[in-house]
Amino acid sequence: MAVDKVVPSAAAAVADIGAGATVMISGFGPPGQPDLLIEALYESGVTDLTVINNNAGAGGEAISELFAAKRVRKVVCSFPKAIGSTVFDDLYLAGEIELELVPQGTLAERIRAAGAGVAGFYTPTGYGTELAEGKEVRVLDGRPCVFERPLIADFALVRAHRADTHGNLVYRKTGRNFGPLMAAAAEVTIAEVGGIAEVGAIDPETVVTPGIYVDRVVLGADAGAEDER
Amino acid sequence: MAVDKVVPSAAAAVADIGAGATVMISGFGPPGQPDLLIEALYESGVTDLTVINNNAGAGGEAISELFAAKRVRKVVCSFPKAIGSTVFDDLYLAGEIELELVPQGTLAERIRAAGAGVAGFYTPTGYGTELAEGKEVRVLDGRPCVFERPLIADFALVRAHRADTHGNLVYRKTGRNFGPLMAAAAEVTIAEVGGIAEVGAIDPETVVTPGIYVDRVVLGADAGAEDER
Amino acid sequence: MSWSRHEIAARVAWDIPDGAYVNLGIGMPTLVADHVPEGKQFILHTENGMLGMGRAATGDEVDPDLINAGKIHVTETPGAAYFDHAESFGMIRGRHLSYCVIGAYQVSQDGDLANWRTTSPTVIPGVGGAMDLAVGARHVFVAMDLFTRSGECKLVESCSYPLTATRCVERVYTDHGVFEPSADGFRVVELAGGVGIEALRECSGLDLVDAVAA
Amino acid sequence: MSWSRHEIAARVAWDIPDGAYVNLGIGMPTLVADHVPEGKQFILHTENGMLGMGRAATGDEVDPDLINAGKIHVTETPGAAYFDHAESFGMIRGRHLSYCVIGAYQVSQDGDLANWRTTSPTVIPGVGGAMDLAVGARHVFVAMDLFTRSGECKLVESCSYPLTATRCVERVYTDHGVFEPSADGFRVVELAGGVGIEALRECSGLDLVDAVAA
Repeated sequence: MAVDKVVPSAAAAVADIGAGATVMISGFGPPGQPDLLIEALYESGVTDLTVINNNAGAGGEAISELFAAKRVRKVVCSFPKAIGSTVFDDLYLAGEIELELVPQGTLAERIRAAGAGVAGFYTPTGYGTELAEGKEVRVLDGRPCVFERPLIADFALVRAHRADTHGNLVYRKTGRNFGPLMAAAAEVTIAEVGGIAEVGAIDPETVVTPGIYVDRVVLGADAGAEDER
Repeated sequence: MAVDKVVPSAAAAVADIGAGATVMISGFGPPGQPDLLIEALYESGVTDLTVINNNAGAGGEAISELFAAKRVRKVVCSFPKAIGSTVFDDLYLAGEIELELVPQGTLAERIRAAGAGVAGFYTPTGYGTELAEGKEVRVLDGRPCVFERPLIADFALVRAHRADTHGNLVYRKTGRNFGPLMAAAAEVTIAEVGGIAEVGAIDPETVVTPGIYVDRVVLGADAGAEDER
Repeated sequence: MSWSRHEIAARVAWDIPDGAYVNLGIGMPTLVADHVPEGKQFILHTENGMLGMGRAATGDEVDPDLINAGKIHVTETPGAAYFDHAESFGMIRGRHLSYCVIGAYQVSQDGDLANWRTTSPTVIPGVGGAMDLAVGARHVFVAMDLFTRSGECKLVESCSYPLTATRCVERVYTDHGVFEPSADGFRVVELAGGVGIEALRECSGLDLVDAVAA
Repeated sequence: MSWSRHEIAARVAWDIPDGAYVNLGIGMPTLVADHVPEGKQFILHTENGMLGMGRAATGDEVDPDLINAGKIHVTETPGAAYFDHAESFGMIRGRHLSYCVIGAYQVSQDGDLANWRTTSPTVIPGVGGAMDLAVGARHVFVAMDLFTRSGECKLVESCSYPLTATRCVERVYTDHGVFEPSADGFRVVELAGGVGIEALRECSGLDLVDAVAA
């Protein structure tokens, strides 16, 4: 059978995300954020999620709704503060959400490690700060470094610019951010895209996320007539 | 001043590679091998090199000459055996060259770690084998892993398909291999390319090695009239 | 009658599901690509930085920049992608590759694999990507002849050759049948026509577990 | 007279060499881009995955997919490149970025930096890329006012705010002058017109080392 990872709807794509799941969500600000998938996740009513995202409800209404509805038990992020939203702040100060704060580069590298089968690594980032408290420290080449572990997820929801039916993805400008890392780090990766092309339509030299990392492809709400098939 | 990393000749580009230097050389078979730079390195007469390459003299005459002339003290590679060449074999069996044999993925990851400021990492690859003898082992998530350190070089000689004057690089097909990793892992990176374009001529979305990693750009011998400026 | 190299390859291809991402080693494993059953599509990975590898290139198809891990000129299929070595081996080590099919000198009943070097002091050691594939692929299949040219069984209680990886092999496809390492010794999953399990026990000196489907 | 924010930014830009790869933090550091001396070119990095960032976008230039780390819409310059977050922070941590210019709450005379959170229990902590930039950039420059609004000196013997990184700051550019952490205490490299070193010693309570070029 010809490989075809396109799924008809966002609701179908997220249907098996169950209570207690760990979900990575791509995006840095609005660029690269899979709005339709987040909305479908919200609509599904799923609870008790652990969310891995650079922020915690910033950059989009859909993700804020998920937090506001108390569907998120824990967030792993580098910058939970959102401009123009106090949803996370209120939950956090009320002790209703757990926060694991990670330096942005360490967050990226831990996600990358999960995807690349690296079981742990040492980084100079965070040494001597409260974010490294309790973490193993080792001096390597004269420099104290902190031991960090991979961040694995059950599902990754990523936003890309275009896909082909094999799930090969290309991104657009700063919308790339965490997408390629998260796609490789989750058991199941769902990509929301602005357009879907026939296999062979994306130059193999320019593919950013090879289809091996992608399980399902959904057309974004903004895509409209952009389905090129 | 407008940034311009183009150097007039391969000889000028490698002139400061001195005796005892550690040099990474890209390539897996002929694709991605910087033939002109290797030849210039040979012509420079430099001795006592440590070479980091996937092979040890395979896939090109220039690199075999370097070994045959006993300019290489040590090689770090995954597969020194060359089809149709016994240069390395003879040196090795005569005890005239040091060999550090590294699994190919660990070789790639160690080079990547050097470029990305990762001070060390644990990998399952090699555990329980003679290539991990003497290395620290740690069980992570129930799996025994081997501790590996970054591989840093003084110089990287890489081959790319095209460059712009800022040193942004794109590769071609399986010629990409170690190029992007080595470009980031060396103090000084010299790229040999098939064509040089004005800045702005390469689509920012398709750049594989951003110019920040590249210090010098040289037009390859095969490029001829391909200089697009 | 024992299976031919092509029959072994076809047997392997039969067990790999449609849509799988597969890395094929040099030699007998390469033949698997020629025996993909109708209705199935495998996406081939080559560790020098490509998914969607096609068959060997001939004539005008030869592109100097396009080779596989065995340094043979190959072609590209629709949906292919190129990437660097860190990504390629991250893909392997990160367990994204569904299957790899490789050759072996020896496989132990615990699933240990020896396929990268002999113990000869005059042979230059070279490991390439063997250790990465053995620890990384979700399913490690070995395709090999059951006996060496000098008649020694390559399924062993424990490997005498240097190891590539421990406890990694899931199935071994040979000219005499299909075997699975297990805690109770090798399970015999299938036998080539005319091959008797008792005779194999005798040649190999192994406690073979009869698991041939009735 | 003390320097304005723009004068501080210009002073920083003066010290960064032509062709440098530079990351500029939010606030006063951002102004550095407006004061690049004639004949120099800086290549700007934004940690959300871009080199060759241009100025803020206006009108039709606004592209929804193109923002900087401060989530402001920006433009692209010729020679730009996009990449993912692992590459972007590998670039930072791997010491490829020549300069970063950031703000601070406090800098200690050992070069420790505190710029990511205050100790207020009602403020949500958020670190972003601050710790990565502080340990990674080859030269870490701080641009800030020397005193807080309530008059406390932000150069300190040791930081009372939570640290971002230890021993990382190379130079501090302030409205009153330029300072360098050193083993002997802060070295005063330059003073704004009319600012006296004795007066600064008094306000700050620090042993300032006079290193102003004659």
